[in-house]
Amino acid sequence: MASKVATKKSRKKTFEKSEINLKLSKEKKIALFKTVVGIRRFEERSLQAYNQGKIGGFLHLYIGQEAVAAGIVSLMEENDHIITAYRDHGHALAVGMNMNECMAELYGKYTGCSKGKGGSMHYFAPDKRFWGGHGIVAGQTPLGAGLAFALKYKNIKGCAVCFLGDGAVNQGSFMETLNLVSLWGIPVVFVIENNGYSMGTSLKRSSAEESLAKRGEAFGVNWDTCEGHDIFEVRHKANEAMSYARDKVKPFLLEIRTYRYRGHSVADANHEKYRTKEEIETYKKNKDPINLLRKKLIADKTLTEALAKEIDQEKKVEADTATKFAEESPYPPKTEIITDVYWSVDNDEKKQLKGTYFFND
Amino acid sequence: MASKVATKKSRKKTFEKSEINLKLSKEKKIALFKTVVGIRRFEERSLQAYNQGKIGGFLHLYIGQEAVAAGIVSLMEENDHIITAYRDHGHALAVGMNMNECMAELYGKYTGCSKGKGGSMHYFAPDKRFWGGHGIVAGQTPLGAGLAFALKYKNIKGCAVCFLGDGAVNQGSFMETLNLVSLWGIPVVFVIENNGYSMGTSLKRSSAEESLAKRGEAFGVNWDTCEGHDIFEVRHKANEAMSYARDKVKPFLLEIRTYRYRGHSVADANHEKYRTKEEIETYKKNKDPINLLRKKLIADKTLTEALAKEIDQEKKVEADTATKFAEESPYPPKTEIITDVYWSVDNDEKKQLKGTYFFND
Amino acid sequence: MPLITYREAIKQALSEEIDRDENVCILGEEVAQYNGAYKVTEGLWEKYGDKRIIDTPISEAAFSGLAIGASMLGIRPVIEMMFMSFSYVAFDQLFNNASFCRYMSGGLMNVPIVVRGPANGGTNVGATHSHTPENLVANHPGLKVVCPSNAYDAKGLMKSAIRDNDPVFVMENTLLYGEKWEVPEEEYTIELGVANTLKEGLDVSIITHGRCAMIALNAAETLAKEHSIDAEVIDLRSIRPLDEESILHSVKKTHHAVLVEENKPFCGVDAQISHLIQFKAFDDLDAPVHRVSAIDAPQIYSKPLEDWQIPNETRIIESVLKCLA
Amino acid sequence: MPLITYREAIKQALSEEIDRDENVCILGEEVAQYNGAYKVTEGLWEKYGDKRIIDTPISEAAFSGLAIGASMLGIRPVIEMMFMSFSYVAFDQLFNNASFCRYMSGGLMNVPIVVRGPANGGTNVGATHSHTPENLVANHPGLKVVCPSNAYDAKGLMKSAIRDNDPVFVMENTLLYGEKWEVPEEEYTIELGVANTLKEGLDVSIITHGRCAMIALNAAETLAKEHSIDAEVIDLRSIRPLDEESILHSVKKTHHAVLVEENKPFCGVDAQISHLIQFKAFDDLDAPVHRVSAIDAPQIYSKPLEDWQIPNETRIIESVLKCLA
Ligand SMILES: Cc1ncc(C[n+]2csc(CCOP(=O)(O)OP(=O)(O)O)c2C)c(N)n1
Ligand SMILES: Cc1ncc(C[n+]2csc(CCOP(=O)(O)OP(=O)(O)O)c2C)c(N)n1
Ligand SMILES: [Mg+2]
Ligand SMILES: [Mg+2]
Repeated sequence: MASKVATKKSRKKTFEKSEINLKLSKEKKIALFKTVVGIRRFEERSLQAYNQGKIGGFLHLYIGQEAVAAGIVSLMEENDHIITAYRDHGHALAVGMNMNECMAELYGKYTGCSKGKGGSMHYFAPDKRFWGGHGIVAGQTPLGAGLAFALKYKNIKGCAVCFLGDGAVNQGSFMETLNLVSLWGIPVVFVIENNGYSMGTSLKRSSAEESLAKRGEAFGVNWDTCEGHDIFEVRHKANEAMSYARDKVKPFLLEIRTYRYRGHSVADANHEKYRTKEEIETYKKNKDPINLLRKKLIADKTLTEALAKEIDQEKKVEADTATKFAEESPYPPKTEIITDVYWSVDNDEKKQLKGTYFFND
Repeated sequence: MASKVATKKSRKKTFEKSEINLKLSKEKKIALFKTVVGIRRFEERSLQAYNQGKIGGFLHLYIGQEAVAAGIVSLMEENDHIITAYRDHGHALAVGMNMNECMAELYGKYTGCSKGKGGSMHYFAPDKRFWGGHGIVAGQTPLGAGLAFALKYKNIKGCAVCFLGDGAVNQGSFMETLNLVSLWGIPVVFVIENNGYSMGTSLKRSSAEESLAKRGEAFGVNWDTCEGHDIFEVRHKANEAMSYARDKVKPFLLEIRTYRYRGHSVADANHEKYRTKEEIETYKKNKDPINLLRKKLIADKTLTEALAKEIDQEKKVEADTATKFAEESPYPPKTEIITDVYWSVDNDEKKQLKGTYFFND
Repeated sequence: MPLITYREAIKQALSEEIDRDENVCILGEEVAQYNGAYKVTEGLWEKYGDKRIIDTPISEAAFSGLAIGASMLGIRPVIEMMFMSFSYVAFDQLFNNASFCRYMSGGLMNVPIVVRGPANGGTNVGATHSHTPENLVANHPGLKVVCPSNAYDAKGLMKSAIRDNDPVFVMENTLLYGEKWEVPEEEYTIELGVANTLKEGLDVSIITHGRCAMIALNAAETLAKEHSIDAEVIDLRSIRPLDEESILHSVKKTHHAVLVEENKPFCGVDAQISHLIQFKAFDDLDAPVHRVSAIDAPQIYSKPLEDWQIPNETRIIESVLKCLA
Repeated sequence: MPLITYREAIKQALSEEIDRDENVCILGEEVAQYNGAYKVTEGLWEKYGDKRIIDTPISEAAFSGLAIGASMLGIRPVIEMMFMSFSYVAFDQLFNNASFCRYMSGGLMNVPIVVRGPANGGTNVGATHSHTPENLVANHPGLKVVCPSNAYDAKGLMKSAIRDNDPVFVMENTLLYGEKWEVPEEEYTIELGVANTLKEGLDVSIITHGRCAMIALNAAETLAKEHSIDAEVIDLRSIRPLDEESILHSVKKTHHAVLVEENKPFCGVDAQISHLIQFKAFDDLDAPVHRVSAIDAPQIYSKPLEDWQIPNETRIIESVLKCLA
């Protein structure tokens, strides 16, 4: 990966020992492990369903990046909110959405988290403070700022974490937003999940300056960089960022270097054309976030090999069960096409609403 | 004005002595003086017409900023192009558009530069390599990049100069464009005419970082700052920028500090509310670009007081004549409403064009 | 009833809603310290301060999206587009995010924002500043749009829009800001989706919205006086939801329809209404539905030509005469 | 004649025009090294290199505007929107600058760009990726738009679009990319503004465009077989300019019109066409103009529901039967 990228010196070398990580109980650590394994197994199972032709549309897999969503979500406090792009399964599962509703959504079933209306790119769980799942590159970034704006407006201490990709930084909406949140002091943390590629375009072919976080300086936004394979580093750096946002009521820009093992989406058959097989294999071998976490948790006696296997098995079963659930669930009835368009129509219990809302012949 | 703004150290103190300015013949210097005076007189005359209710719509006056357009246009070589925003009269006159066509355009007359179709904000003179006059803030910035792209594509040595305001820097289209031109090596010079305000909003209320040119660093774009009241400084700095763009085939970002004496547009009655009368008066007294140039040209014997007065008088007459020309010119006939919409319709001499192009009942 | 301007009526609506609900706030360029480019928000910043009345940089995409995000958490932002034309630089935020988030979440959220600002021609500001995008809004299910033609409606519709739990566009008109109408002092709202019959008539239904409704009303008077034609004038007020009932009821009575709007004709709002009428009142029509729209070209700058380009009394009368011929 | 895919036909058009005119170049996300998200530009970068086939960052506003600026100096850029839905983030550049610069300059310049990419639903990718904005384009005088329904038209229209001196949008369809049609080896172009009668008939005119034309053709066959209804199917091909003559000629023959498109109904293209028909062929109509559009809601993700939401044979047949009832 690129070398001329700006990196801020890290104060800690072993992030397991940083305060935020020392606080982790054994249960919490096991929970983290469960989360990353769960994401991986869910994704693999959904890929299988896609390849069987059971689900269609787009499927952007998060495999390889699990420690980022899991690490950051584990830091969310009661008034924190998150929002992301279309590569959203990891974030969804991390906030606690269950595999059934997520898998059913991929199948376009009525039991899906969005009743089959949003699909893979558009998961939502407002009750878990997860605001999607957004298909237009960087389109979620002003929304993320808006969530944080609402916190500040209501005098609630908290922050919004808004994820975006390394390709998304070149959308105007994001750059406008950086200026706005800095100017107004909005407690949003933008997390650039820099996996090195936007579809088939390597970072250096899309951004003139390869240090993406450093762009923050143009707008007076504080920034940092972070490696994304080590969940303890992610937690350490993100904790600093999120605490800063909450405490100072200011934005923060955190660039996390990570990697996706699969193509941009399942439809991307090219992904060994724009990068080498070795690049992929080397990352997997040296930096797989799940392996790394397992090793560390075994080393510190949180896990045993046996327990790790058991968890893995448990998550596989959970994913299989979800698949079965999705397959057996019904599609939404046709009448559902025109519900959930307008709040006022959906809530027109007394049938007093005036005027025509839909214009089918 | 703001203090925490980044400024690059200037190599020259007296810009009259810099190479590009030493090259100026006496005639050229007089021509520069004529240009700035001409702009001022044209603008004052158009303001009068506006106040008499003879022209309407918007009128964004350039008074105070004359040295910027005049200085930069004087550097244009045969393959250079320029484009700007709605505050475009100065640039138009500087490239050599005549007062008649410009004034007639304000009046919405058929003899106007755009036949009365564009108005104050939308002057064009492609034959003079002037590509408008654009009403949407920053909307011209990707176009400016496109002009330069065309030069590079055609292997023509030259550059495009694209002007924008200090408020325009916060539009996404401009920021996207900065990345693009840097990534591709496009010979465009973006000139931020920083007059301190976007309508009633001071720079520090619109941009989180007050150094606008320094934003270039986020995208690897070379930058500089410049004072805009001294036409010799403008020429010196802009010459460096334009030469850099032409020679290196790369973009450059030049921020020029300037000032507008009038309101944002003539409709802006508030302009002594968001800034003090003293601020305006102090600038006028110490930094008026026309006074300054006159003094310098008298000092170096290019001008005499008498000649300066004569030129001033000449330009007043030219503006009056233009007003008369505009007043006496006809409006376009109603049939003109639907010409100049499609090239293919306008050039359908053989009446062979198929299909309906316009959809009036 | 006091006679107040359209501008004042909108300001009252904003002010009353800010008083009523602490989550209502106003965002836009120059809305606070400058009092608004068209002075609609004059005095509000002084009264309510920085929290409720917020000046933005010229970043329409960012502040529109920010408003949408904030609305998901219960804030009720009213964003001013200095001109509705500028919604083009925020198009994705307004026409994708605001319209579809509710749907894509299966109804788990809603986006209670208001997007307001002038959408009109007639002020010779040229093509880039003269868009009337109510048709574009109405094309996107999930969005609502109203076009008040007078001060009374402007106030009543604005209040409803702010209280509405869906995204609502309020299309104002710079040429109306200074015009006066009677507006009661007591609180009132106007429901979305209810048209207003400005004048009853038997011979032809002139169906219109926005400032065109006022021009149509004048035209109707001239038609009565000079041509003994008794025109009914229906001001739609709300485009989506649409008061189909009033439209159809009128056409079934008069058997003739002339549609008047400032939209450019191809896929203007009135294309839809024309379809609707011929579809649902086919047998009632004695003549084709006629339309008066902006003459189909980018908006011309030249004032007398622009005045001809957008609907005016003459063109409306001509069209009615043709329709009844 | 060789049978080639819609994708291949477009690629041939692009390649032939790149060969013909040194000013033709292609810009877009992933169009070069990746061969295009939908492989339309496969092999072109290898053949023509970096100068002619240009990968862009995800900055649609910037590269669209750049193309417009370059076209003013005689470059003829063909820009790919990976999805036409993404034109929303470049809306101001495409719908203001591309459409109005010529006009505002009083005809001193023109903007010979092509904007191409898929504009369709039916692939369950959800609301944000399923826009069919041909109506939005056609609403803006200064722009042109074509919607090829098959490989032959795709090639012929693309070549005309590239040679055209005005901005032309070419709306493609991901569901058609892999379908094959006969396409001659010899050079040909298809003029803008000329509709194609896919099937002659006497009972009803089905007027349609894009992929819906193919569905309508199937429906017409079923109608013939199962209902003894002889439907004429007119594929508009070009929306602006529009072949009014063919539309009116057909309706005057069949006295019945059913309009089919994927647009959302409110101000869809067919709203305009419905108005046109009732306005210009009022006395020829024996029944109201009927429309089959996408069911009026954001595009649903769930595949079977989306297949119902967009026009399909069943819905077309139902509508024809109703129209003829
Ligand atoms: C405005 C817009 N342009 C293009 C696309 C198509 N697209 C979807 S994802 C993507 C690449 C984004 O890359 P990055 O931001 O690095 O995120 P990653 O996929 O790596 O997570 C592109 C071009 C889109 N969805 N929206
Ligand atoms: C996209 C857009 N938003 C808002 C406006 C309205 N507007 C016109 S000029 C202007 C201020 C621009 O200020 P600046 O860029 O500093 O240029 P200046 O007027 O000082 O020359 C605004 C807000 C516009 N024309 N376009
Ligand atoms: Mg990426
Ligand atoms: Mg300024």
